[in-house]
Amino acid sequence: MVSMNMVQALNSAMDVMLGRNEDVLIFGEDVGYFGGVFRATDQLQRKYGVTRCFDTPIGEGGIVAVAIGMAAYGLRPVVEIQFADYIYPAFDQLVSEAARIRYRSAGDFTVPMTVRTPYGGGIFGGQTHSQSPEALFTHVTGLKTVVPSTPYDAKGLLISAIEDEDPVIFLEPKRIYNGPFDGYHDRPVQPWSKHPASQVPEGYYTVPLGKANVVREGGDVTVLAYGTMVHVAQAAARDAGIDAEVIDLRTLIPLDIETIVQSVEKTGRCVVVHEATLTSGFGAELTALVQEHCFYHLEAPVERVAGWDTPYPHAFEWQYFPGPKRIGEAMRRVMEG
Amino acid sequence: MVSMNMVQALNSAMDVMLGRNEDVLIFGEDVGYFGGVFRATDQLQRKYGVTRCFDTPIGEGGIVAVAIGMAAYGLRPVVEIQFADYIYPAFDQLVSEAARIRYRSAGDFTVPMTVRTPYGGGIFGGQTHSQSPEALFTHVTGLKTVVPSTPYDAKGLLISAIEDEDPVIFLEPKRIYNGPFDGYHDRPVQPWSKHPASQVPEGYYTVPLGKANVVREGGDVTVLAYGTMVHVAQAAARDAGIDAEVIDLRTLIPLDIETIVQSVEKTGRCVVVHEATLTSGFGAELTALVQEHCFYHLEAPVERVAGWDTPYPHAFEWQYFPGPKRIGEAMRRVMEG
Amino acid sequence: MKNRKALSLRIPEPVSRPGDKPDFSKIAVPEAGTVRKPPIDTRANEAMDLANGLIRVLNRKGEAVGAWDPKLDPETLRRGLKTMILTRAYDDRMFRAQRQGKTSFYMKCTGEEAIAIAQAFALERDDMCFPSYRQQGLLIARGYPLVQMMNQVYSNAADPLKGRQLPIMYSSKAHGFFTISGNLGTQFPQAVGWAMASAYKGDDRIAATWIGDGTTAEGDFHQALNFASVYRAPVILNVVNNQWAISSYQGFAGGEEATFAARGLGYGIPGLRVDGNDFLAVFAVTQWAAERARSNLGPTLIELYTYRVEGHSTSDDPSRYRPSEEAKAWPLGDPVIRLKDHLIHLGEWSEERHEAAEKEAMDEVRAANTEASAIGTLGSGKAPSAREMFEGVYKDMPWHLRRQRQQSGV
Amino acid sequence: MKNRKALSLRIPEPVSRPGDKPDFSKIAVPEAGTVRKPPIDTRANEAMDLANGLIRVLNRKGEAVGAWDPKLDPETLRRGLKTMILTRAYDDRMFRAQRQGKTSFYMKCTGEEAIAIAQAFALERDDMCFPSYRQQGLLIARGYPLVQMMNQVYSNAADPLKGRQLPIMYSSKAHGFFTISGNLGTQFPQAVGWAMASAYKGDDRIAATWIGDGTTAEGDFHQALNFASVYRAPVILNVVNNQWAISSYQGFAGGEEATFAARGLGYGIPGLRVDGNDFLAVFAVTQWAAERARSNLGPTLIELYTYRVEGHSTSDDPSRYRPSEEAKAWPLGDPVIRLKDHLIHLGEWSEERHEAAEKEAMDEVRAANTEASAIGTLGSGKAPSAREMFEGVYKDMPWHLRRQRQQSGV
Ligand SMILES: Cc1ncc(C[n+]2csc(CCOP(=O)(O)OP(=O)(O)O)c2C)c(N)n1
Ligand SMILES: Cc1ncc(C[n+]2csc(CCOP(=O)(O)OP(=O)(O)O)c2C)c(N)n1
Ligand SMILES: [Mg+2]
Ligand SMILES: [Mg+2]
Repeated sequence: MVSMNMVQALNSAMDVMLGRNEDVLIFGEDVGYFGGVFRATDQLQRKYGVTRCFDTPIGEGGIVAVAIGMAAYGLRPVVEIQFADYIYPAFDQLVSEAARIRYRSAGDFTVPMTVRTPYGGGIFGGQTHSQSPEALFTHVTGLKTVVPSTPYDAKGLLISAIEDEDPVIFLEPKRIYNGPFDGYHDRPVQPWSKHPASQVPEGYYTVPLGKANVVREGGDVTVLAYGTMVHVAQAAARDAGIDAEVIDLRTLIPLDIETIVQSVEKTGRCVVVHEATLTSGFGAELTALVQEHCFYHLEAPVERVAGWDTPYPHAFEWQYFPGPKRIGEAMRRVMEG
Repeated sequence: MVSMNMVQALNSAMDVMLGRNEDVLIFGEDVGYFGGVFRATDQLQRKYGVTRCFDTPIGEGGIVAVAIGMAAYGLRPVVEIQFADYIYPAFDQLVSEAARIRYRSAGDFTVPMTVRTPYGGGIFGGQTHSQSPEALFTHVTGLKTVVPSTPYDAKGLLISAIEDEDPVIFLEPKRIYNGPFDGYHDRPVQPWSKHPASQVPEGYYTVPLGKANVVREGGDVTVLAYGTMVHVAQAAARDAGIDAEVIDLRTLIPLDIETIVQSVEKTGRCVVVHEATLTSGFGAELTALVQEHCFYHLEAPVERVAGWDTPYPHAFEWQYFPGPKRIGEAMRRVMEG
Repeated sequence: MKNRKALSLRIPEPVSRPGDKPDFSKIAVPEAGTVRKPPIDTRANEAMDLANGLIRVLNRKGEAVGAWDPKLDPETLRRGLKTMILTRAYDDRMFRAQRQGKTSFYMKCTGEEAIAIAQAFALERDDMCFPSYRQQGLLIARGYPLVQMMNQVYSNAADPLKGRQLPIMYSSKAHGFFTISGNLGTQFPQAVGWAMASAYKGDDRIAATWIGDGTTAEGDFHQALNFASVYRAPVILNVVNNQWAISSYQGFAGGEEATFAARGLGYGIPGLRVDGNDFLAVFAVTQWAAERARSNLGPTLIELYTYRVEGHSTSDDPSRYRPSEEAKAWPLGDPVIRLKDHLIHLGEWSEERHEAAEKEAMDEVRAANTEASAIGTLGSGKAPSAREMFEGVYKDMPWHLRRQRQQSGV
Repeated sequence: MKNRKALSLRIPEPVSRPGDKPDFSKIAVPEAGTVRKPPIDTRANEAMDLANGLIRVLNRKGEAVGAWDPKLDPETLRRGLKTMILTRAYDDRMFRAQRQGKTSFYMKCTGEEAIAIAQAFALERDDMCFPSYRQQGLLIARGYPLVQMMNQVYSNAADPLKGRQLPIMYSSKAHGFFTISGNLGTQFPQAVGWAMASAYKGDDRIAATWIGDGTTAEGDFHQALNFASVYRAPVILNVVNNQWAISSYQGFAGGEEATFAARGLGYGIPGLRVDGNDFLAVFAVTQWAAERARSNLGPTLIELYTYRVEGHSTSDDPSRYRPSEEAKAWPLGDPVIRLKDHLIHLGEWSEERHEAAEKEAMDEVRAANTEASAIGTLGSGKAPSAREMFEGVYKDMPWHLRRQRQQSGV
């Protein structure tokens, strides 16, 4: 075990997989010589050569299409989209192609491809470096959607994604690349090294897709979160002094419904948190599922705490961000409900 | 008033607007000389000339981008995407541009553009001529999303959309272009002429965006639907002999929450219906909203009846389609709940 | 710059519309054998003449002339001809099947048979094809059973795609035929990725892909050319210019401003423009491009100049937007007749043998159709199990799909 | 075809990397004045030499030579020079402001000033610009107040974009400057749409748009060229080839396989390749393209050949991926110095006047900065009201945003 931040853990996952399987290729904008604008592919080109890890033209649609073709050949491409905000030019290839090729060809062709992309706000990136588009992918059957919240999970989940036989959208919460940001933007951020989940094995291991993680046990209210919000939710519970059970979903599709239902049946109350805009966000699906599965256990309506339905506004980052205060208030409302 | 089917009503809306406002232009693949693969723009080029209604290259991204540029100039472009399944190449221009230009330029530039596109299944079109992608657009703030269910509404809503100062995604349920299909695929379809809402004024009128329509009053259960499903839901209620209140949403964003809440507070039960795949469909948002607003009135969990989470399968059209039987069963379950 | 002139918007319009006499006078048809054949390592900007000209081998007398004559033996030519005849017979039968209500949809390749078939002949059997929907000839040339194609078109119990796909959207990895997409153009850059993978692995198989004139307007076309150029992918990029995209003539794809072959030049990709109704010319340019790819010299763009003789699909009625006599006026003729004439000219074929071949093809199609129809057609006979609807979305079915399958009662 | 050779994958690599000596020996720099100037109705395939050559006016001695010399009067040249100096001073100040924590982000255009500014001079004041993020020179040339630009960069209470946009993503309709997008390339086809609208209305204004070498790889680039070609839109399509896209050299955009100007040829759009550091040459080609557009002859593609002297943005450190001395080795020099030398050569300028102009620019920038900073900078001083976060998503605020605003307590 060594201490890693999330970028190092992701780098280590790719390093391990490049070493184990020569069918793994890494490419994307600035990922080759430079090692990626967030350094996630640092040193990989030097270590494995230019044909294993390389730069691409700035054409996200082309990047994903080429990866699909490679996957159809039998490789396991891992591509980076520099910011999730720039994934839309590849949307057709993801939705109409990657997600459907297994189905429409009756298994004749498959797309074991991983699309890594940093997402989320909190870095003053303005509306085009801050988006959280996960809900869109969860509506597209045939794709899996994964969001890690710690270095340990990031590495283990990324290896699982690379080994998965289906296309995986791997969303990396960039706000916590360097430390488990808890939503208090005016306090110094702890580095990952102080967090137990920064202890990461150097070699191969996996964290399975489709399994949530109860990161804080509690009896009064269930909080469903993923990515950066896992840490914010924990801070909120701590500071509100509420006996909240915080569940880190880790994989949105396929979802670990069992862990969710178990918890909500116990607590009878539920708050759903995400940074993406509220309307038709993944919180809507979670809310719908919770009320479908646990209706007769619910003592109050499920509350959603989410980004407002506006583009991510540069100067109003912290009024926009669903921080511990808003989450704490929601927990309290749900407890009173 | 004359009797029109939905295609004729849409054609009439464009005819009226081309006549009233020379800033209105119509373009898209095959919409010019030919009049559109569904004939929605039939005769418009002949009547208004090739610069008012014309064909385009097969580049949906280009079509929408060019429309945005025209709208920024001051025109009111109305573009057709031949099938909603083919809107994804334009996704970036819709999501990153059309939806955000007013906001990011602080009103300096705006995009009064309408994107018409036939959507939905029931025509044996297989997975690439049957999709219902509305949920994706409802997650994108800055866009409005409209779905008519009758000729009268289609014309009035389309005129409102063209006159709206913001970009509107106008989804046309192609299964009911020619008649109010009620989900019984093995029975002959009634033509629109037998339906009262086929009586359409020849000239200008509007149906406002953001207003739902209670198409069937009832006291026992509220059914939320739009497009084709409005007719299927009515048939289901009739045949299940349930005193259901069926609400035709007509506009998904902005949603008429008042009409919904009023009804659910009265009935205490709610079924949400759409043809799109279930997970993260717009039904999730509706369910979340209903339980948020009406939790203490609800006597049973809100049920969603939707397309299965698979691509639209050619041979299993009617096993896939959420027909009157499935809706009826859901209503009954909700009544018992 | 005061008193500037008013601008005006130009909308392209075709030469003739229904009611007009078909007019192809604007189309230059150079003599066969006049275009030079450069070495395969020619650079794009040294090959402008090939992108703007028209490579033709078969002349009006049915002779094969010029540097591009691939000098195929008569046996190969006869196989080519028979495969074209079979493809046309298959198309006719399936079109009728749709009209009879046996399926929902069909698309013919009438007039374009030489393209897929000569190209299949010029490629190696294990080269990988990423076709659009009008290259059924590839499958037939590679020996994919007709009855399997029909099972797919009928979505019956033996449909290899299990009822999931629209008719004609075939897939057969075993025949090097990538699953066809309903979304135009997506296969073009995918083929580049496949070719890059083959190059990465030190494999010796190349990729080929096809796109329509209309579809060159999609962003995917640009992605394909750009990635292929940057990584010198061993891929053949084919544009089938059949003059029409549903009702839109190729002027709406920019075909009047430059040839489609010329699109390659800006990416440093040589473009070859070829008479798509000339079996020998199509074979020869494909062979040239394949040799180039196999020699690590990178991609070639081929424009196959042809004409869509029939409607776009069974849903289309072309008489609404073009003169109905246009197909007959098409100056490059019929690929079947042109190869037939050539073989007769060589003394290797006759009207009688041709008629016999047509009958044989019809019999083969009829037999296959009897077999497929006996299994089932759309909505009657044996259909795939509706459980197939839920299978194969993912490798392993997740809980939510299992739950939905239960709810569906299938 | 048995015993076929193994393929191999080619990945482009630049000539030099950190630690290497900068090497521009592969870059051909033709003498100024050697490229011909054809009439504006020249067709794309008659203008290949212009797409592959390099149009230059200023020679090494500071003389203006050849057919492309726009023969600008000294007063205009001085205004051009001063605008470049002001732009550079502005960039330097704002870069420092970011380092001082006064804002989150900044992007310079150092070394590329001639492009936006000469082009603004060649266009009419009411022609519409769809820029990328490196054409701040357009705004400055058109007299947009520096203090307004700074207010935007600082997201302060006077920010015309109300704190909603990332710094440098300016918008000013009044100055014919379209709202900059963070998503690369989207503006390119939008400009074509604007130009089509202008043509449709019989207006006399044309559009111009800018894109980076790296961004030509986006599908939007293809959409723009294709639509512009088909409808002969009155638009100038500019590719700013500054050799780099963040850390990726232009070989990853296909720049080694063909020039970016050559991309136009396949669409029938004439391409002009111009020395982007030569104020006069940039002015002249822009004027040529504008005249073409105004005469309903359609689009022109211009490749502006230049070098990104500084890092990509304040978030970038170029010494990690290119030799740090590369900028100094750039063979086309510095646009400011080249125009300065020309004016001195003409006897219309001097070292003293230049120094004074620099000081004047610095003073102007300083004054504006004092004014803007007094209002506020990111996170300190007066900020826009947080209510602005909810305004302007739609023309009229829908209920759900009103409700959210209430919940937010702003
Ligand atoms: C992305 C997308 N846009 C539109 C369509 C609808 N469509 C199907 S075929 C076609 C015409 C294609 O023409 P072309 O590329 O010339 O091919 P051809 O049919 O002539 O072989 C159109 C517009 C589609 N299938 N996919
Ligand atoms: C669609 C999209 N993809 C990626 C990015 C990230 N990005 C911002 S600038 C840039 C490089 C652009 O290079 P170039 O087009 O050459 O312009 P330059 O910066 O050199 O002016 C990249 C990759 C983006 N903003 N948008
Ligand atoms: Mg075609
Ligand atoms: Mg650049």
